Amino acid sequence: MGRNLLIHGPIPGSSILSLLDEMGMKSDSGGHSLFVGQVRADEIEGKVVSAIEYSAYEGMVQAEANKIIQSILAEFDDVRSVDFFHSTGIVKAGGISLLVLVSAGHRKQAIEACSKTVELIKERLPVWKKEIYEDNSHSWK
Amino acid sequence: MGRNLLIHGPIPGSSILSLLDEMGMKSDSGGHSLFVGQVRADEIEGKVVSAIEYSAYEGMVQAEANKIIQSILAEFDDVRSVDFFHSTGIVKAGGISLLVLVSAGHRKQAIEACSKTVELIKERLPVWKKEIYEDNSHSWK
Amino acid sequence: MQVKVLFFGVLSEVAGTDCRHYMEVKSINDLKSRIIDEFPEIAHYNYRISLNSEIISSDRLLNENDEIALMPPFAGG
Amino acid sequence: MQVKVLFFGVLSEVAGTDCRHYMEVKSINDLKSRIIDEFPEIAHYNYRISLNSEIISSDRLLNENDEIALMPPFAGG
Repeated sequence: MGRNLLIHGPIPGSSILSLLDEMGMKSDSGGHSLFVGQVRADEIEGKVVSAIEYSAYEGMVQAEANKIIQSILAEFDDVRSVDFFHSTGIVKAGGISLLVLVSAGHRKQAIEACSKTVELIKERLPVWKKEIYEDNSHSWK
Repeated sequence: MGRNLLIHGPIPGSSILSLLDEMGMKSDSGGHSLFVGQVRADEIEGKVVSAIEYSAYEGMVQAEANKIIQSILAEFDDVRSVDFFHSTGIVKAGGISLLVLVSAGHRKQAIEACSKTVELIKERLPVWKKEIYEDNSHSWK
Repeated sequence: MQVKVLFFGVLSEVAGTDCRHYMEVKSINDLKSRIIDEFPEIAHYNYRISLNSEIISSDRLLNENDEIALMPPFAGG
Repeated sequence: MQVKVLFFGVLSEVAGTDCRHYMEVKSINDLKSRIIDEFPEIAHYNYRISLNSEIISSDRLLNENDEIALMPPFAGG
Protein backbone atom coordinates (compact mmCIF):
# COMPACT_ATOMS: atom_id res chain seq x y z
CA MET A 1 0.00 0.00 0.00
CA GLY A 2 1.59 3.21 -1.18
CA ARG A 3 -0.93 5.57 0.46
CA ASN A 4 -1.39 6.39 4.14
CA LEU A 5 -3.86 4.01 5.70
CA LEU A 6 -4.76 6.45 8.50
CA ILE A 7 -7.37 9.05 7.56
CA HIS A 8 -8.13 11.96 9.87
CA GLY A 9 -11.85 11.98 10.65
CA PRO A 10 -14.51 9.91 8.86
CA ILE A 11 -13.53 8.05 5.70
CA PRO A 12 -15.21 9.84 2.77
CA GLY A 13 -17.29 8.02 0.15
CA SER A 14 -14.79 9.30 -2.42
CA SER A 15 -12.10 6.98 -0.97
CA ILE A 16 -14.38 4.07 -1.66
CA LEU A 17 -15.04 5.25 -5.21
CA SER A 18 -11.35 5.73 -5.94
CA LEU A 19 -10.68 2.18 -4.76
CA LEU A 20 -13.50 0.96 -7.00
CA ASP A 21 -12.04 2.86 -9.95
CA GLU A 22 -8.72 1.10 -9.40
CA MET A 23 -10.59 -2.21 -9.46
CA GLY A 24 -11.86 -1.51 -12.96
CA MET A 25 -8.27 -1.61 -14.17
CA LYS A 26 -7.73 -5.10 -12.78
CA SER A 27 -9.82 -7.17 -15.16
CA ASP A 28 -8.22 -10.39 -13.89
CA SER A 29 -10.24 -10.00 -10.66
CA GLY A 30 -13.71 -11.51 -10.56
CA GLY A 31 -14.78 -10.66 -7.04
CA HIS A 32 -14.23 -7.79 -4.65
CA SER A 33 -15.32 -7.98 -1.04
CA LEU A 34 -15.60 -4.75 0.93
CA PHE A 35 -16.19 -4.22 4.60
CA VAL A 36 -17.33 -0.82 5.80
CA GLY A 37 -17.27 -0.18 9.55
CA GLN A 38 -19.50 2.60 10.79
CA VAL A 39 -19.78 4.29 14.18
CA ARG A 40 -23.02 3.11 15.73
CA ALA A 41 -25.21 5.34 17.90
CA ASP A 42 -25.29 2.63 20.58
CA GLU A 43 -27.08 3.14 23.84
CA ILE A 44 -24.87 2.03 26.73
CA GLU A 45 -26.25 2.18 30.25
CA GLY A 46 -28.76 4.83 29.22
CA LYS A 47 -26.22 6.99 27.37
CA VAL A 48 -26.13 7.31 23.58
CA VAL A 49 -22.80 7.27 21.72
CA SER A 50 -22.44 10.49 19.73
CA ALA A 51 -18.91 9.89 18.38
CA ILE A 52 -15.79 7.78 18.73
CA GLU A 53 -12.32 9.30 19.02
CA TYR A 54 -9.70 6.96 17.58
CA SER A 55 -6.00 7.15 18.37
CA ALA A 56 -3.26 5.11 16.73
CA TYR A 57 0.40 4.38 17.35
CA GLU A 58 1.38 5.93 14.06
CA GLY A 59 4.98 4.70 14.19
CA MET A 60 3.81 1.10 14.42
CA VAL A 61 0.61 1.03 12.42
CA GLN A 62 2.06 0.82 8.91
CA ALA A 63 4.41 -2.03 9.80
CA GLU A 64 1.54 -3.99 11.39
CA ALA A 65 -0.67 -3.28 8.38
CA ASN A 66 2.00 -4.66 6.06
CA LYS A 67 2.26 -7.80 8.18
CA ILE A 68 -1.52 -8.26 8.00
CA ILE A 69 -1.52 -7.84 4.22
CA GLN A 70 1.41 -10.24 3.77
CA SER A 71 -0.25 -12.82 5.96
CA ILE A 72 -3.50 -12.63 3.92
CA LEU A 73 -1.64 -12.86 0.60
CA ALA A 74 0.29 -15.88 1.92
CA GLU A 75 -2.87 -17.66 3.11
CA PHE A 76 -5.14 -16.97 0.09
CA ASP A 77 -3.51 -17.78 -3.25
CA ASP A 78 -6.39 -16.38 -5.33
CA VAL A 79 -6.26 -12.94 -3.62
CA ARG A 80 -4.85 -10.21 -5.88
CA SER A 81 -4.89 -7.22 -3.52
CA VAL A 82 -5.71 -6.15 0.03
CA ASP A 83 -6.28 -2.49 0.93
CA PHE A 84 -7.63 -0.81 4.01
CA PHE A 85 -8.13 2.56 5.66
CA HIS A 86 -8.77 3.40 9.32
CA SER A 87 -9.84 6.69 10.85
CA THR A 88 -7.98 8.60 13.53
CA GLY A 89 -9.50 11.44 15.52
CA ILE A 90 -13.21 12.00 15.94
CA VAL A 91 -15.82 10.16 13.85
CA LYS A 92 -19.46 11.01 14.64
CA ALA A 93 -22.17 8.34 14.80
CA GLY A 94 -23.06 7.36 11.25
CA GLY A 95 -19.53 8.10 9.99
CA ILE A 96 -17.29 5.45 8.43
CA SER A 97 -14.17 4.51 10.43
CA LEU A 98 -12.90 1.41 8.63
CA LEU A 99 -12.80 0.41 4.98
CA VAL A 100 -11.37 -2.91 3.82
CA LEU A 101 -11.24 -4.07 0.20
CA VAL A 102 -10.01 -7.45 -0.96
CA SER A 103 -9.93 -8.41 -4.65
CA ALA A 104 -9.57 -11.99 -5.83
CA GLY A 105 -9.98 -14.07 -8.94
CA HIS A 106 -13.14 -15.67 -7.52
CA ARG A 107 -15.71 -14.74 -4.92
CA LYS A 108 -14.96 -17.38 -2.29
CA GLN A 109 -11.47 -16.21 -1.40
CA ALA A 110 -12.41 -12.52 -1.79
CA ILE A 111 -15.10 -12.90 0.88
CA GLU A 112 -13.11 -15.15 3.24
CA ALA A 113 -9.96 -13.04 2.99
CA CYS A 114 -11.89 -9.81 3.62
CA SER A 115 -13.46 -11.30 6.73
CA LYS A 116 -10.05 -12.51 7.95
CA THR A 117 -8.50 -9.09 7.27
CA VAL A 118 -11.15 -7.39 9.43
CA GLU A 119 -10.40 -9.85 12.26
CA LEU A 120 -6.64 -9.23 11.98
CA ILE A 121 -7.15 -5.46 12.00
CA LYS A 122 -9.13 -5.73 15.25
CA GLU A 123 -6.53 -8.07 16.74
CA ARG A 124 -3.26 -6.48 15.63
CA LEU A 125 -3.63 -2.86 14.53
CA PRO A 126 -2.43 -0.52 17.31
CA VAL A 127 -5.59 1.60 17.46
CA TRP A 128 -7.67 2.60 20.49
CA LYS A 129 -11.04 4.18 20.84
CA LYS A 130 -12.80 6.49 23.23
CA GLU A 131 -16.60 6.44 23.10
CA ILE A 132 -18.02 9.92 23.53
CA TYR A 133 -21.63 10.17 24.74
CA GLU A 134 -24.27 12.79 24.10
CA ASP A 135 -23.73 14.21 27.59
CA ASN A 136 -19.99 14.66 26.75
CA SER A 137 -18.88 11.95 29.16
CA HIS A 138 -16.64 9.27 27.69
CA SER A 139 -15.40 5.73 28.10
CA TRP A 140 -12.25 4.00 26.79
CA LYS A 141 -12.75 0.75 24.88
CA MET B 1 -36.39 -3.08 -2.36
CA GLY B 2 -38.29 -0.33 -4.09
CA ARG B 3 -35.92 0.12 -7.02
CA ASN B 4 -35.39 -2.17 -9.99
CA LEU B 5 -32.65 -4.64 -9.23
CA LEU B 6 -31.85 -5.20 -12.91
CA ILE B 7 -29.53 -2.64 -14.47
CA HIS B 8 -28.94 -2.54 -18.20
CA GLY B 9 -25.19 -2.81 -18.88
CA PRO B 10 -22.43 -2.50 -16.27
CA ILE B 11 -23.37 -1.29 -12.78
CA PRO B 12 -22.00 2.26 -12.41
CA GLY B 13 -19.88 3.35 -9.45
CA SER B 14 -22.61 5.91 -8.72
CA SER B 15 -25.00 3.07 -7.70
CA ILE B 16 -22.48 2.03 -5.09
CA LEU B 17 -22.10 5.61 -3.84
CA SER B 18 -25.84 6.10 -3.56
CA LEU B 19 -26.10 2.90 -1.50
CA LEU B 20 -23.28 4.17 0.72
CA ASP B 21 -25.06 7.48 1.15
CA GLU B 22 -28.17 5.65 2.31
CA MET B 23 -26.02 3.79 4.82
CA GLY B 24 -24.96 7.02 6.43
CA MET B 25 -28.56 7.59 7.46
CA LYS B 26 -28.74 4.27 9.30
CA SER B 27 -26.59 5.03 12.31
CA ASP B 28 -27.84 1.91 14.07
CA SER B 29 -25.75 -0.18 11.67
CA GLY B 30 -22.15 -0.92 12.62
CA GLY B 31 -21.00 -3.00 9.70
CA HIS B 32 -21.71 -3.12 6.00
CA SER B 33 -20.47 -5.93 3.83
CA LEU B 34 -20.39 -5.41 0.08
CA PHE B 35 -19.69 -7.87 -2.67
CA VAL B 36 -18.81 -6.57 -6.12
CA GLY B 37 -18.77 -9.08 -8.97
CA GLN B 38 -16.75 -8.12 -12.01
CA VAL B 39 -16.47 -9.67 -15.48
CA ARG B 40 -13.07 -11.33 -15.68
CA ALA B 41 -11.01 -11.44 -18.89
CA ASP B 42 -10.58 -15.20 -18.47
CA GLU B 43 -8.70 -17.25 -21.01
CA ILE B 44 -10.70 -20.37 -21.88
CA GLU B 45 -9.18 -22.91 -24.28
CA GLY B 46 -6.99 -20.24 -25.79
CA LYS B 47 -9.79 -17.67 -26.18
CA VAL B 48 -10.07 -14.53 -24.05
CA VAL B 49 -13.44 -13.40 -22.67
CA SER B 50 -14.16 -9.87 -23.90
CA ALA B 51 -17.68 -9.51 -22.42
CA ILE B 52 -20.59 -11.37 -20.88
CA GLU B 53 -24.15 -10.95 -22.09
CA TYR B 54 -26.63 -11.51 -19.26
CA SER B 55 -30.29 -12.31 -19.75
CA ALA B 56 -32.90 -12.55 -17.00
CA TYR B 57 -36.46 -13.79 -16.65
CA GLU B 58 -37.71 -10.33 -15.77
CA GLY B 59 -41.18 -11.52 -14.74
CA MET B 60 -39.69 -13.85 -12.14
CA VAL B 61 -36.56 -12.06 -10.95
CA GLN B 62 -38.13 -9.61 -8.51
CA ALA B 63 -40.19 -12.29 -6.75
CA GLU B 64 -37.10 -14.51 -6.37
CA ALA B 65 -35.07 -11.53 -5.12
CA ASN B 66 -37.72 -10.83 -2.48
CA LYS B 67 -37.60 -14.47 -1.36
CA ILE B 68 -33.80 -14.29 -1.07
CA ILE B 69 -34.01 -11.10 0.99
CA GLN B 70 -36.72 -12.50 3.27
CA SER B 71 -34.74 -15.70 3.82
CA ILE B 72 -31.62 -13.70 4.82
CA LEU B 73 -33.59 -11.43 7.17
CA ALA B 74 -35.19 -14.51 8.76
CA GLU B 75 -31.84 -16.27 9.25
CA PHE B 76 -29.76 -13.32 10.52
CA ASP B 77 -31.44 -11.37 13.31
CA ASP B 78 -28.79 -8.63 13.42
CA VAL B 79 -29.16 -7.81 9.69
CA ARG B 80 -30.90 -4.47 9.04
CA SER B 81 -31.01 -4.43 5.23
CA VAL B 82 -30.14 -6.44 2.14
CA ASP B 83 -29.84 -4.81 -1.29
CA PHE B 84 -28.52 -6.02 -4.60
CA PHE B 85 -28.28 -5.14 -8.26
CA HIS B 86 -27.57 -7.39 -11.23
CA SER B 87 -26.72 -6.44 -14.80
CA THR B 88 -28.63 -7.50 -17.88
CA GLY B 89 -27.30 -7.15 -21.42
CA ILE B 90 -23.62 -6.78 -22.27
CA VAL B 91 -20.95 -6.10 -19.65
CA LYS B 92 -17.39 -5.88 -20.97
CA ALA B 93 -14.45 -7.43 -19.11
CA GLY B 94 -13.60 -5.19 -16.14
CA GLY B 95 -17.24 -4.07 -15.77
CA ILE B 96 -19.29 -4.70 -12.64
CA SER B 97 -22.22 -7.11 -13.05
CA LEU B 98 -23.29 -7.76 -9.45
CA LEU B 99 -23.46 -5.57 -6.37
CA VAL B 100 -24.63 -6.87 -2.99
CA LEU B 101 -24.82 -4.79 0.19
CA VAL B 102 -25.79 -6.11 3.60
CA SER B 103 -25.95 -3.87 6.68
CA ALA B 104 -26.03 -5.22 10.21
CA GLY B 105 -25.55 -4.08 13.74
CA HIS B 106 -22.23 -5.91 13.96
CA ARG B 107 -19.64 -7.14 11.50
CA LYS B 108 -20.04 -10.90 11.91
CA GLN B 109 -23.59 -11.14 10.59
CA ALA B 110 -22.98 -8.44 7.95
CA ILE B 111 -20.17 -10.52 6.44
CA GLU B 112 -21.87 -13.92 6.78
CA ALA B 113 -25.20 -12.69 5.44
CA CYS B 114 -23.53 -10.97 2.46
CA SER B 115 -21.70 -14.18 1.59
CA LYS B 116 -24.94 -16.17 1.89
CA THR B 117 -26.82 -13.64 -0.26
CA VAL B 118 -24.24 -14.02 -3.04
CA GLU B 119 -24.67 -17.82 -2.90
CA LEU B 120 -28.47 -17.55 -3.04
CA ILE B 121 -28.28 -15.15 -6.00
CA LYS B 122 -26.16 -17.66 -7.92
CA GLU B 123 -28.49 -20.50 -6.94
CA ARG B 124 -31.92 -18.93 -7.31
CA LEU B 125 -31.92 -15.78 -9.46
CA PRO B 126 -33.22 -16.59 -12.96
CA VAL B 127 -30.26 -15.11 -14.85
CA TRP B 128 -28.15 -16.67 -17.62
CA LYS B 129 -24.91 -15.68 -19.21
CA LYS B 130 -23.26 -15.95 -22.57
CA GLU B 131 -19.50 -15.53 -22.63
CA ILE B 132 -18.35 -13.58 -25.66
CA TYR B 133 -14.74 -14.03 -26.76
CA GLU B 134 -12.37 -11.67 -28.52
CA ASP B 135 -12.89 -13.55 -31.82
CA ASN B 136 -16.68 -12.92 -31.46
CA SER B 137 -17.47 -16.60 -30.84
CA HIS B 138 -19.51 -17.32 -27.72
CA SER B 139 -20.43 -19.95 -25.17
CA TRP B 140 -23.46 -20.29 -22.88
CA LYS B 141 -22.74 -20.79 -19.17
CA MET C 1 -56.68 -21.57 -26.15
CA GLN C 2 -53.12 -20.31 -26.31
CA VAL C 3 -50.06 -20.37 -23.99
CA LYS C 4 -46.76 -18.49 -24.16
CA VAL C 5 -43.41 -20.29 -23.89
CA LEU C 6 -40.17 -18.50 -23.01
CA PHE C 7 -36.78 -20.01 -23.90
CA PHE C 8 -33.83 -18.85 -21.77
CA GLY C 9 -30.07 -19.13 -21.99
CA VAL C 10 -28.72 -21.69 -24.43
CA LEU C 11 -32.28 -22.86 -25.17
CA SER C 12 -33.09 -19.54 -26.82
CA GLU C 13 -30.29 -20.30 -29.25
CA VAL C 14 -31.42 -23.90 -29.79
CA ALA C 15 -35.01 -22.77 -30.44
CA GLY C 16 -33.85 -19.79 -32.49
CA THR C 17 -36.19 -17.53 -30.50
CA ASP C 18 -36.82 -16.49 -26.92
CA CYS C 19 -40.62 -16.66 -27.14
CA ARG C 20 -43.24 -18.78 -28.96
CA HIS C 21 -46.97 -19.28 -28.63
CA TYR C 22 -48.59 -22.71 -28.67
CA MET C 23 -52.27 -23.40 -29.32
CA GLU C 24 -54.47 -26.11 -27.87
CA VAL C 25 -52.05 -27.68 -25.38
CA LYS C 26 -53.69 -29.41 -22.44
CA SER C 27 -50.85 -29.92 -20.05
CA ILE C 28 -47.15 -29.36 -19.38
CA ASN C 29 -46.35 -32.87 -20.60
CA ASP C 30 -48.34 -32.27 -23.77
CA LEU C 31 -46.46 -28.99 -24.29
CA LYS C 32 -43.07 -30.64 -23.70
CA SER C 33 -43.82 -33.22 -26.40
CA ARG C 34 -44.79 -30.49 -28.82
CA ILE C 35 -41.62 -28.53 -28.12
CA ILE C 36 -39.36 -31.58 -28.44
CA ASP C 37 -41.07 -32.55 -31.73
CA GLU C 38 -40.31 -29.10 -33.03
CA PHE C 39 -36.79 -28.73 -31.53
CA PRO C 40 -35.50 -32.27 -30.92
CA GLU C 41 -32.12 -30.95 -29.77
CA ILE C 42 -33.71 -29.47 -26.62
CA ALA C 43 -34.04 -33.02 -25.25
CA HIS C 44 -30.25 -33.10 -24.78
CA TYR C 45 -30.25 -30.13 -22.41
CA ASN C 46 -30.79 -29.91 -18.69
CA TYR C 47 -33.54 -27.43 -17.79
CA ARG C 48 -36.34 -26.70 -15.32
CA ILE C 49 -39.83 -25.53 -16.16
CA SER C 50 -41.78 -22.71 -14.58
CA LEU C 51 -45.49 -22.07 -14.89
CA ASN C 52 -46.48 -18.44 -14.35
CA SER C 53 -43.08 -17.75 -12.71
CA GLU C 54 -43.25 -20.68 -10.26
CA ILE C 55 -40.89 -23.59 -10.80
CA ILE C 56 -42.84 -26.85 -11.10
CA SER C 57 -41.58 -30.42 -10.94
CA SER C 58 -44.67 -32.40 -11.99
CA ASP C 59 -47.26 -32.22 -14.75
CA ARG C 60 -49.96 -29.51 -14.65
CA LEU C 61 -53.03 -28.68 -16.68
CA LEU C 62 -52.69 -25.48 -18.68
CA ASN C 63 -55.05 -22.54 -18.98
CA GLU C 64 -55.49 -19.71 -21.46
CA ASN C 65 -52.56 -17.23 -21.36
CA ASP C 66 -50.39 -19.32 -19.08
CA GLU C 67 -46.70 -18.44 -19.29
CA ILE C 68 -44.27 -21.34 -19.31
CA ALA C 69 -40.47 -20.90 -19.21
CA LEU C 70 -37.75 -23.40 -20.10
CA MET C 71 -34.82 -22.54 -17.87
CA PRO C 72 -31.31 -24.03 -18.06
CA PRO C 73 -29.28 -23.88 -14.81
CA PHE C 74 -29.07 -20.31 -13.52
CA ALA C 75 -25.75 -18.51 -14.02
CA GLY C 76 -26.09 -15.14 -12.37
CA GLY C 77 -23.40 -13.24 -10.51
CA MET D 1 20.75 8.64 28.60
CA GLN D 2 17.08 9.22 27.85
CA VAL D 3 14.16 7.13 26.56
CA LYS D 4 10.73 8.15 25.31
CA VAL D 5 7.56 6.55 26.68
CA LEU D 6 4.22 6.67 24.86
CA PHE D 7 0.91 6.14 26.71
CA PHE D 8 -2.02 4.93 24.60
CA GLY D 9 -5.75 4.60 25.10
CA VAL D 10 -6.97 4.80 28.67
CA LEU D 11 -3.36 4.95 29.91
CA SER D 12 -2.91 8.38 28.33
CA GLU D 13 -5.74 9.53 30.56
CA VAL D 14 -4.35 7.81 33.66
CA ALA D 15 -0.90 9.33 33.06
CA GLY D 16 -2.38 12.69 32.07
CA THR D 17 -0.17 12.75 28.97
CA ASP D 18 0.53 10.68 25.90
CA CYS D 19 4.32 11.09 26.02
CA ARG D 20 7.04 11.38 28.70
CA HIS D 21 10.81 11.15 28.73
CA TYR D 22 12.70 9.18 31.37
CA MET D 23 16.40 9.59 32.19
CA GLU D 24 18.86 6.91 33.29
CA VAL D 25 16.71 3.81 33.05
CA LYS D 26 18.63 0.59 32.47
CA SER D 27 15.92 -1.85 31.48
CA ILE D 28 12.24 -2.34 30.75
CA ASN D 29 11.69 -3.65 34.29
CA ASP D 30 13.50 -0.64 35.73
CA LEU D 31 11.31 1.65 33.58
CA LYS D 32 8.10 -0.12 34.60
CA SER D 33 8.95 0.41 38.29
CA ARG D 34 9.58 4.10 37.66
CA ILE D 35 6.27 4.49 35.80
CA ILE D 36 4.28 2.63 38.47
CA ASP D 37 5.91 4.72 41.23
CA GLU D 38 4.80 7.83 39.40
CA PHE D 39 1.33 6.60 38.32
CA PRO D 40 0.36 3.79 40.72
CA GLU D 41 -3.06 3.42 39.10
CA ILE D 42 -1.46 2.06 35.90
CA ALA D 43 -0.76 -1.19 37.78
CA HIS D 44 -4.50 -1.92 37.70
CA TYR D 45 -4.67 -1.92 33.89
CA ASN D 46 -3.98 -4.62 31.37
CA TYR D 47 -1.40 -3.54 28.76
CA ARG D 48 1.40 -4.74 26.53
CA ILE D 49 4.76 -3.06 26.01
CA SER D 50 6.53 -2.37 22.76
CA LEU D 51 10.17 -1.39 22.31
CA ASN D 52 10.85 0.55 19.12
CA SER D 53 7.49 -0.59 17.70
CA GLU D 54 8.01 -4.32 18.40
CA ILE D 55 5.90 -5.92 21.09
CA ILE D 56 8.08 -7.56 23.76
CA SER D 57 7.15 -10.00 26.48
CA SER D 58 10.34 -10.16 28.56
CA ASP D 59 12.78 -7.69 30.06
CA ARG D 60 15.25 -5.84 27.77
CA LEU D 61 18.14 -3.49 28.30
CA LEU D 62 17.46 0.04 27.09
CA ASN D 63 19.54 2.32 24.90
CA GLU D 64 19.64 6.05 24.25
CA ASN D 65 16.51 7.28 22.37
CA ASP D 66 14.62 4.00 22.64
CA GLU D 67 10.85 4.40 22.23
CA ILE D 68 8.67 2.40 24.58
CA ALA D 69 4.88 2.25 24.33
CA LEU D 70 2.33 1.15 26.94
CA MET D 71 -0.54 -0.30 24.97
CA PRO D 72 -3.94 -1.39 26.36
CA PRO D 73 -5.81 -3.99 24.29
CA PHE D 74 -6.27 -2.80 20.70
CA ALA D 75 -9.73 -1.56 19.77
CA GLY D 76 -9.60 -0.70 16.07
CA GLY D 77 -12.36 -1.21 13.55
